[in-house]
Amino acid sequence: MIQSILLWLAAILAAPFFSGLILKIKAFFGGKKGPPLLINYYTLIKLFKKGSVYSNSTTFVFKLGPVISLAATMTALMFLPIAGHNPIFSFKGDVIFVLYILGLGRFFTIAAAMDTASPFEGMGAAREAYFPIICEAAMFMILIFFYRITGELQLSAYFAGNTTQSMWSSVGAPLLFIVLSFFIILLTENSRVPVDDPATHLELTMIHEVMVLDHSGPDFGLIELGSFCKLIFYSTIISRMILPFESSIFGLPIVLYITGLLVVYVAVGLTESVIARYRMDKVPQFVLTSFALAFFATIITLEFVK
Amino acid sequence: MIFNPVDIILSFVLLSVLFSFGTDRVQVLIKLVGFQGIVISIIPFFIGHDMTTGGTVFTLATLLIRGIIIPLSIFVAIRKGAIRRLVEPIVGYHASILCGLALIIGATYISARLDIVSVSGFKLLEPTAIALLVTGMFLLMARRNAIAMVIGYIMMENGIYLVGSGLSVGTRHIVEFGILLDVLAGVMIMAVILRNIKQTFDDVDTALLRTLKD
Amino acid sequence: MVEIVFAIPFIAGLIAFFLPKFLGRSLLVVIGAVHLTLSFRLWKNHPPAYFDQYFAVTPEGMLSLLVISLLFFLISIYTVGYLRESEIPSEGLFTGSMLVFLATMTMVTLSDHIMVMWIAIEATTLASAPLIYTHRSAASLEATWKYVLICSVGIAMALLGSVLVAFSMGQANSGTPLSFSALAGAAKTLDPVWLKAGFVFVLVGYGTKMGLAPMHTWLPDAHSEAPSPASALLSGVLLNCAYLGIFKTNKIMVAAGLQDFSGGILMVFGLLSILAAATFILKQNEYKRMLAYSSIENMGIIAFGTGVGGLGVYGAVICMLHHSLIKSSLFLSSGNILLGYGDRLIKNTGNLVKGMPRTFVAFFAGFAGIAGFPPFGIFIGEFCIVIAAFKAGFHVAVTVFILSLCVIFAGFANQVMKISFDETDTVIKMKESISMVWPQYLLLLTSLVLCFFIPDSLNQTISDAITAIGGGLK
Amino acid sequence: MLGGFLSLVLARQKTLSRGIAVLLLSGGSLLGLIDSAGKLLNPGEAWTSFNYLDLFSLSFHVDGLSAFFLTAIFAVSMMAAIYSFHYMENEEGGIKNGVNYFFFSMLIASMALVVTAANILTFMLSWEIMSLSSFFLVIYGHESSENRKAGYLYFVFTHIGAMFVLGAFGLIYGHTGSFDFAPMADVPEAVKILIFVLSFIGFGSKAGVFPFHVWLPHAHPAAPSHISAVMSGVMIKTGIYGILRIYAILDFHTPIFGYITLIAGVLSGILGVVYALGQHDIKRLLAYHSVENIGIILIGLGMGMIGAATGNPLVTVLGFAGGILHVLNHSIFKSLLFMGAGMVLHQTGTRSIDALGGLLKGMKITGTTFIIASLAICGLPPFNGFVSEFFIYMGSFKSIPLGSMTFAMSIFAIISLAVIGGLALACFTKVVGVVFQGEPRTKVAENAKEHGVAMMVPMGILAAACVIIGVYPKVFINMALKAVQALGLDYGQVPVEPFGHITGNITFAALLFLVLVLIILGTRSIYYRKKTVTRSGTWGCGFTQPTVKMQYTGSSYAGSILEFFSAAAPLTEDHPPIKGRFPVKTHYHSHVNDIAELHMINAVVRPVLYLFDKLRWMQHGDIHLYIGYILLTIILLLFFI
Repeated sequence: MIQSILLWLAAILAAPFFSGLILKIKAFFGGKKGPPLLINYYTLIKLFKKGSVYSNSTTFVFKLGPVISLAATMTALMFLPIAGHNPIFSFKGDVIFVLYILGLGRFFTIAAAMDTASPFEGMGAAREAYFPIICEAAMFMILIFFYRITGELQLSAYFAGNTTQSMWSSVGAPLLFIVLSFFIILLTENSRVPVDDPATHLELTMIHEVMVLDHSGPDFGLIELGSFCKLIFYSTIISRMILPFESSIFGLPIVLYITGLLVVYVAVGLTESVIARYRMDKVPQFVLTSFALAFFATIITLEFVK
Repeated sequence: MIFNPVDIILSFVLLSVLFSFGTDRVQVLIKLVGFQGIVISIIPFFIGHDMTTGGTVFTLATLLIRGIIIPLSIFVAIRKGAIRRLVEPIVGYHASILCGLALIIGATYISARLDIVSVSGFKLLEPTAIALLVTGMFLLMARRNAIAMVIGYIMMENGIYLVGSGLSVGTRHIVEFGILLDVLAGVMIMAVILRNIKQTFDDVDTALLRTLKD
Repeated sequence: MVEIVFAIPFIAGLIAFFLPKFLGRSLLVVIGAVHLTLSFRLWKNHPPAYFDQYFAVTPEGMLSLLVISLLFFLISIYTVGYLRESEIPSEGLFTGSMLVFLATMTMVTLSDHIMVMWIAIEATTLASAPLIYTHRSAASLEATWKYVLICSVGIAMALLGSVLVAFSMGQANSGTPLSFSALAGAAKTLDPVWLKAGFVFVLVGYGTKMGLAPMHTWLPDAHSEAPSPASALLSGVLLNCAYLGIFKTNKIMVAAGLQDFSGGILMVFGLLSILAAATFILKQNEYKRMLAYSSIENMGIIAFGTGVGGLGVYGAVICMLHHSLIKSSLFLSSGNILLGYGDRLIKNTGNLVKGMPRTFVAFFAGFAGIAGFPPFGIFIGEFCIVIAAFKAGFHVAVTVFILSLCVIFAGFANQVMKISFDETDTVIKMKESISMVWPQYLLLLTSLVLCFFIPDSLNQTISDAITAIGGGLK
Repeated sequence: MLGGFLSLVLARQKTLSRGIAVLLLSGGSLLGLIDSAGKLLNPGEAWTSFNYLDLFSLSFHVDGLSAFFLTAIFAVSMMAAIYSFHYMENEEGGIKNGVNYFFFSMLIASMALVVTAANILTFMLSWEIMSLSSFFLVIYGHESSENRKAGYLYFVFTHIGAMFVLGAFGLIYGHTGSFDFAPMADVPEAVKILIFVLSFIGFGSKAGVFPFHVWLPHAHPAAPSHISAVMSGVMIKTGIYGILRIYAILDFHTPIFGYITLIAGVLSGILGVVYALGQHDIKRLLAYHSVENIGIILIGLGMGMIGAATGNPLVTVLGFAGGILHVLNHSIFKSLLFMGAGMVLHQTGTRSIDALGGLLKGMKITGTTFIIASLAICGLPPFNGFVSEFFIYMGSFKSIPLGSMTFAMSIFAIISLAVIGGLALACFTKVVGVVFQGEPRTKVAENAKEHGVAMMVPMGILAAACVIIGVYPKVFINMALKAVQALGLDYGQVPVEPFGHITGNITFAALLFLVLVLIILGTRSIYYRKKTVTRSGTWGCGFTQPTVKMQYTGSSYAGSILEFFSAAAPLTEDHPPIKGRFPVKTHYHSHVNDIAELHMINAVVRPVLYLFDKLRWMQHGDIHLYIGYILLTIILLLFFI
């Protein structure tokens, strides 16, 4: 239990670092030196030092947005087994709860964006509302897949202990699809290239970044933190899926876990540096592929599980 | 028996039916109806029932009304409004005559099928009745002249009267009485309406009476 | 001494021809009241008839008689107001023939003898002809002409039918009088072929009068051209009288064990009528014609129910009662609308709810009732009929029944909504006096009350009536 | 319950004085509420029966199911009654209000009668009265032509639906020979299926199941808001009740029922929310969301039926309980939403979303409660919508291993639930964002204030209810379980234990989340105490003079999503292209067509009209042929002798 809590905190604290890693990689491929690895910590601290500017057209929802989205992601992390350890909390069906709590976070991010009456933020909000619909479908497809195998409805049943390992042994091939489709979901949900380009300079083409334009100071810090946590939430799952090995040697799981995370972030960085952002109307197809993959995988498993 | 007054009379009636198909004059029609009226109202004398005095009086009254009053009333209606004397057929005269023949044959056939003879002993009674009925119907459907239609109605009634006259005594009088009353009142009302029609449209061509429709 | 019930209005009617306006009107109401009381007394203590082989007090007759006198009383009250609002030529003739009409209809309900019944029904035709011609317009003349001619032809058919029924007695029981009760008694000995033939003719004949498709053709014209009180009488009670003839004949059929034959034919006619009504209600542009077609529909329903048998007959009788009440109220309201807007076309009316709120209430409530919504009784009737039809297993028939009811409702509702709510710039030409609204309210109220509570005595009468033709509750 | 009726009857007389009416209505509903809730908490069955016309009997029977629906009905109607007090105040014409209240009370009474009716006749009677009274409430504003159209549509649909129900009942009576709602023993299965289909169509047309929902988006905006709240909140649920009741009567567990219900549910769910996205009229939008939620309920019920068919108690109870609980939840948050919309309408006078904006500043309570309700309707924790959806999810997952067909079905259900959730979220972010946030787009929206205590109190209460059920659903789940028991699924006493666990978990998680939020909020506020907070205009991304017109409107917000569903929701746009270098004036108008409506017109109405037009020549006015008819009839008939 204590261990789990520690891990939870660790994950939250480590989140910015890994996000920084991505920037580093992109810079590397761009042939630049790039920002320091701890860049995100600096930004956070700077932000928290600052004061805030609020638009006249905003209401309390605007202030509530960051808080709730952060809280949502943190709650989600609580249910996630990190490095194969049992999560802090877990109950039958917590997956659904987690997914919906993330949805709650999204609701408030969007609401906060709409609060500013800025056309660009509205645009971003519209996209933020649109793409995740397909993502959720894909997520639930994956969920069905897992349920099909484990017959359970909680994250701990998928990623804690040696369950993941046994999954590989039983239905290896489909799981590959799942990993892939989950990676796509990760890209979409965390608004990375090719779905969204956080680094672009043109607000018209952004999704997430444009929505938080008006947030400033600590609020913006909270939002940033929240997005880091969200990213690490997804990548934790993937890392567990690609390195599911269980061992009694102390610390080895952690190491494996971290390596997994590294792999994921590097992969993200790679995609960001090699692929350009899709046109907005292409994005749905891209996301749908993830759904298709998951669906395919599930259908295949019908054969395996029989 | 070979010689049978009733059948002879009835054959006259059938003849009149044919005429009524062929004619194009209203007066002729009216005369025919009057003739039929007289003829069929004397039939009860010849049908084998024993005639009570009351019955006799009643039959005479029938004769009076059918044979004289009704035709006269229509004549009156005509003279009142100097109605055009043509019946304006929808079905042409020759076709009508053919129809008439067909009707009579059909009538005989039908009456042969339903053995009414068992009820009344005369061969021609039922065919004539049916023929009259259908003729009346035919006139009602095939003549645009309102008077011709009224006459058709009367013919129908005559037919029914004939059918009724086949009934046994006990129930006959009330039937005849009813029919008589009905024809009388009905024709009176119709005559009134005729006159009104004449006044309103100064014509009795029912083609004018087609405004009410959906 | 039963005959007095129709003797009084007859004589009064003859008198009324020559009375001045005011006296005539008051006479109308007075006779209505007298008639009402008389028929109630008749109902309470069945006195023997003087000509007992021609007249008798039968439960089904009593039902119609009660409806008739109640309706006539209320309608006569309305008529007084109506005559005040509208000017019609030769009012004496109008009131007189109203009364004679009443007399003849009463005679129908009381007659037990086939021929007398027939004479009475024909008499109703003749007595009501002047009513239709009241307005002296070309259209009304045409309507009258068609009414008289078609009905007379039909009735002639009925006469033939009666004669054939008489034939069916054959030589065997030539002694028995031609009264329905006697025939029903001796039904088993009757010759089925003649009986069937007779029934067919009677059905077609009285069906013409009752407004069953395809013999209904005179009905919309007559109802739309007649002044509203007359239309109310026509559709409220005249149709019932014709139905009575069929009902009584059907009684013989049932007694003779031919109910399948008669029932089948009745159901077919019922469905035909409902379909015909649906056809013409859907795109109707005159409200009085619409109401007339709705009468056809209801007659169809009644015939259908009678044909179904069992609980259906009960439903049919209930439908008959409530249809009389509601439909007559509707016609009276339509009379108000006609006076108010001075136009028969639906498109020239509108926004009744603002223009004539009182009439609107009566009209819309009546519509709801006719459409089979509780708390009005037709709901119960239709319910019973449908249920019974399913019970008897006429699935196809009842499907057609239900679907066409839906169509009719759609059309009817559409028109009524137009009348009630559409914008219009017509100025209302009449003010709603008490005497021209309360009769409708009372009629509807009666229907409403009868929907929830039927006094036992009445209930007894109903069940007597229907058990005779195999109408059972279970 | 009888007490409730008594005061309703009283209310009928005194309807002219608004206050008394409201008092009596709410009081009566309160009594009824207490009574039914009591019935629900300590299970007891109540019978009452009156002799009717000497041959039928009007009998009423309250079991778990009825009691559950009664609770919802009375709760919502009480709130609506209170709400109406201020809502109706500036309506002209006392008599009109009186009539309105008269039918309002009649509606409540008849709804209560419907869910307690214990035999066919009673049910039909109350059902029709319900339809009639609600129709009058719909055409309350009969001055405008679209309201009339709405009323007409509703009238026709409800009547045809009733006819279908009547047909189903007729079949039941025909085979059992009794009026009572008793489980049918020996009836051929084909007949049972037919009965189910008929009644499903009939009740579906009341409940607003796709494609019989056509009337719904017309009728609900037409009615006054508290009426829409009642209609959308509980009246359409009587349809659900009917389906459940019939299912219980049929006592025949075939998966077919489950499939029918589930597919209908999925269709209504997805299409409902898609159409909702396309709406500009806030009340129409809410109406379409009713369609969506009916869909969700049906998915739950369908799952339950499948479970029952495959003999899996857990799935069964999860499905049914989820569906039934969602009935209550939906009635709560939907009525709350309609009240909010009513407040907006009442204060700004417009229902068009794109004409509003920034209302949250003027209308704190309305805005907050509306947001809470939106969260609830999106099924987000920790609000009540989530609980029922959670149950349905559980049920669907549980039914995955039950065989291939069920597997397909449950995948279908789960995915569509997910999509529905996402779409609903999009839709309500749109509503909240465009109506309550941002800058006001019109003058009325700019200075819109709140008004009327009687309007705000119910909204507050309902919002509280949303949160309470969301955080502590145990009691309500038990209610739902009682209702499920009443279905007579031969499981006897439904075990409360496992579901107790589930609810416990939900409570726990919700609390956890709330605590977290509070912590962060607390730290944040403490942190901000010594911060400089300045206010300025929104960062216009380089635009120097941002105008309110530049805001993202609802249409543009939903545009891209609608494109995705354009197959099911064809979008007709009217947008003349901009001409010239200095474009003068242009306008944009879009409208989402309801395919159900289109096809209903093309496939049903037109043919019928055509057919009957062709028949009209019969009455052509020529007397000769009229007489011909008579002759023809006789000749034809003579053949049958």
